[in-house]
Amino acid sequence: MEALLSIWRDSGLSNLTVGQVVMIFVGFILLYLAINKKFEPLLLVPIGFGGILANIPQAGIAYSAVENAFYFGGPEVLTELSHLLGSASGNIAEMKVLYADAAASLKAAATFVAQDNGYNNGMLYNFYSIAILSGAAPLLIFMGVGAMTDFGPLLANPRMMYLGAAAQFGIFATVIGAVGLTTMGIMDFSIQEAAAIGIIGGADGPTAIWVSTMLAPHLLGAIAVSAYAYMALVPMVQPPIMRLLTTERERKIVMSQLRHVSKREKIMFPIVLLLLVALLLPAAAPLLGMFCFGNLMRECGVVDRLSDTAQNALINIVTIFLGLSVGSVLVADKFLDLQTLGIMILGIIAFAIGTASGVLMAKIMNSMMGGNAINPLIGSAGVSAVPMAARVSNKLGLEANPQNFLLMHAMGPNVAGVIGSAIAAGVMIKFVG
Amino acid sequence: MEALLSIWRDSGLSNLTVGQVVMIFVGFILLYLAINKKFEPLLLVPIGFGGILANIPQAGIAYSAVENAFYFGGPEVLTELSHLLGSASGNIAEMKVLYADAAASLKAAATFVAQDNGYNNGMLYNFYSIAILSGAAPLLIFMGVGAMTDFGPLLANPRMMYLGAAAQFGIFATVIGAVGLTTMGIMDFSIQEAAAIGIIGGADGPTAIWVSTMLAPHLLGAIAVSAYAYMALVPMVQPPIMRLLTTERERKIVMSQLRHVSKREKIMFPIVLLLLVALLLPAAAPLLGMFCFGNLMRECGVVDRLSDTAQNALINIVTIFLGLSVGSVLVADKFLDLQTLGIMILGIIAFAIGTASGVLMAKIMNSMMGGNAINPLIGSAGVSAVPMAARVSNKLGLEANPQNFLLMHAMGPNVAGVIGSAIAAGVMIKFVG
Amino acid sequence: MEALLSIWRDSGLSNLTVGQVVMIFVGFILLYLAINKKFEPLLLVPIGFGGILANIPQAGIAYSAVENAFYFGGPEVLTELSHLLGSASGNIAEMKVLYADAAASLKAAATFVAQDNGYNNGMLYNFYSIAILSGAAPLLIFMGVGAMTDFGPLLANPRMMYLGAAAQFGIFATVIGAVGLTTMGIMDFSIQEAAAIGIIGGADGPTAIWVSTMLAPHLLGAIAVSAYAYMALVPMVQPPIMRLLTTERERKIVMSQLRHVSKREKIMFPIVLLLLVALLLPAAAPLLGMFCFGNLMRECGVVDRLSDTAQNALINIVTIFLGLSVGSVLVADKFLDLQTLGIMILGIIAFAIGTASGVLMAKIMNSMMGGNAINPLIGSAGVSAVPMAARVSNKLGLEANPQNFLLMHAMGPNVAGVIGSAIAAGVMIKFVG
Amino acid sequence: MDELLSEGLSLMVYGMGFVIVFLTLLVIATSAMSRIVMRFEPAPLPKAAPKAKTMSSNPADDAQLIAVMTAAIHKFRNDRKGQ
Amino acid sequence: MDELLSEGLSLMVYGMGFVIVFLTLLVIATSAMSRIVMRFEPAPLPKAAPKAKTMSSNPADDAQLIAVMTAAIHKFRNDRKGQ
Amino acid sequence: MDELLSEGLSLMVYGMGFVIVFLTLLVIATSAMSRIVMRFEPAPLPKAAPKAKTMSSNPADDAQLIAVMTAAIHKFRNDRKGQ
Ligand code: NA
Ligand code: NA
Ligand code: NA
Repeated sequence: MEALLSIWRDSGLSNLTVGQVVMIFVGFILLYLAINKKFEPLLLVPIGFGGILANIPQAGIAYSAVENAFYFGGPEVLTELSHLLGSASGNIAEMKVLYADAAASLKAAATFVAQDNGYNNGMLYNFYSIAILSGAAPLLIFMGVGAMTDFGPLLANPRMMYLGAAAQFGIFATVIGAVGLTTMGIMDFSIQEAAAIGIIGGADGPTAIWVSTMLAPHLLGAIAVSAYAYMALVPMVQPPIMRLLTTERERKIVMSQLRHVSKREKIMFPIVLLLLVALLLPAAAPLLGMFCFGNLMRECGVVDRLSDTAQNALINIVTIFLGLSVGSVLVADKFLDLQTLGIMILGIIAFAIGTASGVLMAKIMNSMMGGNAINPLIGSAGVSAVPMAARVSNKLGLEANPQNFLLMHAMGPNVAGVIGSAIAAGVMIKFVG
Repeated sequence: MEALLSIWRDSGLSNLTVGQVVMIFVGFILLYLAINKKFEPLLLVPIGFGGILANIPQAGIAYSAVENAFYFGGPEVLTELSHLLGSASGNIAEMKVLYADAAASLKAAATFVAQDNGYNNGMLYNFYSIAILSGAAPLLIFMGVGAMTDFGPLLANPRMMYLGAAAQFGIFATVIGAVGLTTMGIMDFSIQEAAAIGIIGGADGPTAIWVSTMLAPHLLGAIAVSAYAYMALVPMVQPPIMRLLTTERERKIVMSQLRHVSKREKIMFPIVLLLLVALLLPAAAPLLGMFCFGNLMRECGVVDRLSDTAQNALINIVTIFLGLSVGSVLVADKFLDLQTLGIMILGIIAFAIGTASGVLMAKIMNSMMGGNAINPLIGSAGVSAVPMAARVSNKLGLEANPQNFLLMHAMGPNVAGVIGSAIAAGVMIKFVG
Repeated sequence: MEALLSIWRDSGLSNLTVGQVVMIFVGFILLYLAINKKFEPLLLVPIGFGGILANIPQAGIAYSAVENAFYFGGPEVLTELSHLLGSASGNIAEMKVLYADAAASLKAAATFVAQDNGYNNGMLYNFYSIAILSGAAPLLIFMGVGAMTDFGPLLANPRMMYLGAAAQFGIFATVIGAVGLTTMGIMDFSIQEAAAIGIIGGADGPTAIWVSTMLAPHLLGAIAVSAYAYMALVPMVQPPIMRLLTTERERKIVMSQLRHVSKREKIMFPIVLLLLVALLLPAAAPLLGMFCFGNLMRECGVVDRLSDTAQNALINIVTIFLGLSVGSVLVADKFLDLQTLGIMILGIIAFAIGTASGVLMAKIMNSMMGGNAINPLIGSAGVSAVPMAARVSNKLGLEANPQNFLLMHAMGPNVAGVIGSAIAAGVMIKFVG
Repeated sequence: MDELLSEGLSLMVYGMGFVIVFLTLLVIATSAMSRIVMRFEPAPLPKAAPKAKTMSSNPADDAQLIAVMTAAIHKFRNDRKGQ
Repeated sequence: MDELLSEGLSLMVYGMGFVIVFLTLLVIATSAMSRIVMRFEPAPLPKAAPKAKTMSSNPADDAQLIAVMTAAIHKFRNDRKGQ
Repeated sequence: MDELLSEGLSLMVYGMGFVIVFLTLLVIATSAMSRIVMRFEPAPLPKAAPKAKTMSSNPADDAQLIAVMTAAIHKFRNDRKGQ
């Protein structure tokens, strides 16, 4: 009887909190969006599932050893931890704050106490430490993305870079938005948090995760989810803005065919980019360094087996762990917060402003270059969201003129946007990190 | 001359202990079974080879830094360690016991002492820490198995679940056997050890490894080897039991064709299963959670590249490390014990009882459902051992009636057995963990 | 304005040291050799790129947390570290020396201090710890190489083993060279350093990395780069030596066709080799153990999916991390040293002597066996550098006699050379490790 | 010792009981799920004739297919070398 | 609060400025690089007729191709089983 | 310094000696192993005519082969996209 009672007492059903129910529901929404609506499924399926796993009551899958001791420990271990952390009250909430602010050596001591009492890191917490806390996963994804990226269209017309630059205005406008909401007393974001939220407008998942790990790790879940969700929304968010800011005639502009780009140029490009980053903005060097490394492996032609692995087995493995790890921070007390709502709203604004900036910059460039060299529809691709944003440009181009294939022309600003937002990330880390 | 003597003094030949000879021989037997008899070669080749590597004298490949200091350290390091551990005698055997019982902080200090004296973790010990101590490898294998499993046949006829439940009786009967042997004074198993041994009857390698890591890590080698060896013996162990418990007429029963199962049902099943686990038995959530995650990746159809990687590159990499790590605990003082003999005997009994329970449950269900809806031969597949047990059911069905293809019907109880033993594992960890 | 100044102050351009410029240039030379000259690109592309990343000023990508605190820390963290390390002067150079010699527990404490002040391991340092400090990467590469190696030609004519033995003379002659240069006061190598340099002559990358990690980790960069660069130079270095030491008539010798080698012999060979290593030289057991494991997976025929993964996804992933990690030690203060020059010179001498020893041994064996059983050109393949050295033998054979295909005959000494240098590695670690 | 036995027995009773209860609930939940799914889903259409075959009846496609495959195999062979 | 706003504004000004300066330099560097590379490189030759097709016109090659592919597919299927 | 030289020399003597002894033992062990294996094994049968070719002479098989390959290639291409 006692045993049956204990099963019931420790079951999920009798321990479920409202927060967990809501977060499990959020996990299902992400799975629904990923599977039924095809919203960035490669990331949102693992994130959604990880979010559900993280919120299973009593399982502690997403907690560190010390957190598990806090939540499931008996009086002895809590007393021991409260002495260690210098908590007068012995209250768990107080201890969690003390632990979060503790020196690294004290954290290690608390972990030893938890382990001695039989509490260990949950599986998802281990994945989170290795994939995200170390910074490795976003960098390895960026290496794989580099190995998948063809810079040919950008090299054929390097001025497209300006479109990738302009679209980053969305990032910084959002920072101002977050700061403004705080000034007005509506939200409460620090400058670090504002910067991490802004990067959602960069439309680049790994960059957003990398920046928020460094500037605002407690917002990681909301930022990563927003970033991937909005990247998936690109085909819905961008077209109205693009139509609003362009005339029918502009949308009909047919661009001249891109010149042939030689193998050697493609090999040299990642090296030129790496050198510029090294000389001007070392803070962006890890991210763009790995990106250039992946791209060099792709283009150099002598390490195809490494390039293939970076594009397939390795990036897939890292994606699984990264997704589950991001999911592991989708816990109620971090996610169900007014901040998350603010992040969602600011994120979509960032996208809209980035799209508009790209289109307007394209119009400016067009008028400076005689008026019909550039179809302004490709400006929106500067936000990145490769290759979705470029496909949107292509689609709107075809709508205006069924012979107008803009895909290749839009790939230039599209990959420039990846570089642009990585540079923006470096600047933010440099200034407020 | 001195140098030659030293080579001889440190050679394997002059340091070989009887235990090592026996264990190397055990390693060769496992390789022989794997290669010549095709006994679960994917696991037994790495396990057998790891066992041989672990028993190479003087190499310390499977020892931690501290163990290496114990075995190969000079007087200074031993004195330092004996002071640290509070050993009065300075005797290595005493120090090993003290170290095993030491607090985590003391273990860390002893590791620092060993490293300062130039002793490091052996390669296999590193693999063991990462793959098994962290719990990661069995969970990742389970994710891959989930991505390989088709629940269609089970969904077409969910009552097959009862066969998967019944076959788990082998697990618990074996626990009683282990406990009984201890009560009779023949063996000496704790309840944790008995539970870990019982899970062999679950016929599922990763589950057995996961449970014994948590309940009886010192028995891991014997339990893992038994589990995989007996899974390979399924085609020999099951048929006589199945023939004994069924009549010729029963074996001839032709089952009606399974209904078509829609894609959407297959997508929903891992979610339903995950929710039930979350609500009722959080202790099983890591194992079944990863299983459901793998299965959802397979069925959802939008993350095929992740599913492929989980089924191929990732599971293969993890299998290599898991196998070598299990091999690394095949050392004489842990394996060459009366307990191992007990485990081997109890393991095979567990299989036999599980098989019989499955068949008998099928007969009961059959009589309850009118008498010829279920061929009792598929009951034995409830032990899991996917897909071998299902093939055995099919083979015996064809023997009785050459038109009687039971394979698909047996796959239902077969995959239900995987779920059943993971649930049994969760119950054991909950009750005695 | 302040912000602009800060960007400039922390930019790479204003912090670039001469050493970094030179090392970045070295990185480009390695990339050039890898991409344009096809010098072992699988390793030299990641090494070269890693070298560039490691020398980006202000980025600290290749530094540990403590090194980052040393280089970029403000006065508070430096004061704290100087107290901790017991540095009277508080001078960074002194602290670096104290830190390098500190006990492991003190190193851990310093790391905690660095982390508390916001300094973390750079990405490449993390890769270096996991791939190289742990010893894992060279062993996993060796496993993959084992899975790619066909011992058939060696088994068909086991006496070829002597050619693989003779060519290792290059290793030990180089040790004498390094020791001699030190005795003459020209260089300053310890016996450990001399041994690590000698192993370059083994013409086997992973073996060289593994040995230098254990005997002379501060020379790792120079040794690894030399080893891979000279392996690529085999087609230039060997032919003149081979022509010099053989007569036209010898080069024309046509060898009799190799006998058929059965599957079972191929399965038994890695086991026989493992047993011999276990009994005679446990120090070589990790390296040759993993090699034999890979080869057994290849030949046993029952674990093809593991063998494929070891030869493809796994070895490629490990190669990426190993290469970047080796690159991470290409920093000016370690690499731009007279020692590096000595290593480069001694390395090429080692190759030349190894080649000559192999050819001469082949001539001796030939005269002992009647005079035209062995074409001395295959002796040079004993240095290993699989399969390049064997191809060189074949090419010179075809030059002398267009019907004389030596490739298969040269593969025997070629793979024997891998075993020979692993044994030499074990002897060195045993004697001076 | 007696205590151990009773622990074992209760582990068996509660364990086996829990397994059966859990899988019964899973049967119920799965059946309910299937029923709901099937209500919202039309009967599966008869499968179209195998696409692959149709495709390969087009000689141009065939040639392209062969070309792609040749490239793939070539790559596969090259990958096997090296390292 | 005012301080936060001014921090945000300077982050925008310097950040956006830096992004534009950096990408401008990248345009210049890339264009210079392309020009240098093109000067040293001859115009690309017209691509030869697709090799793959030529190969497959040889019936012996075809047979071998089929053999290799069959083996590859066989392996692929086998790999899918097991574990 | 003299000590270093003598260390180096003894490393050479013992090292080279050990390598030769080890590989000699390996020659002996390998030869013995081969002899034992060959005694227990019949001479290898002449290889059957290549299976693959035989298989592909069956037109039904061919169609199936093409179907499988098409699917594989389709999958391969799709995998290249995404991420
Ligand atoms: Na962007
Ligand atoms: Na089971
Ligand atoms: Na060698």
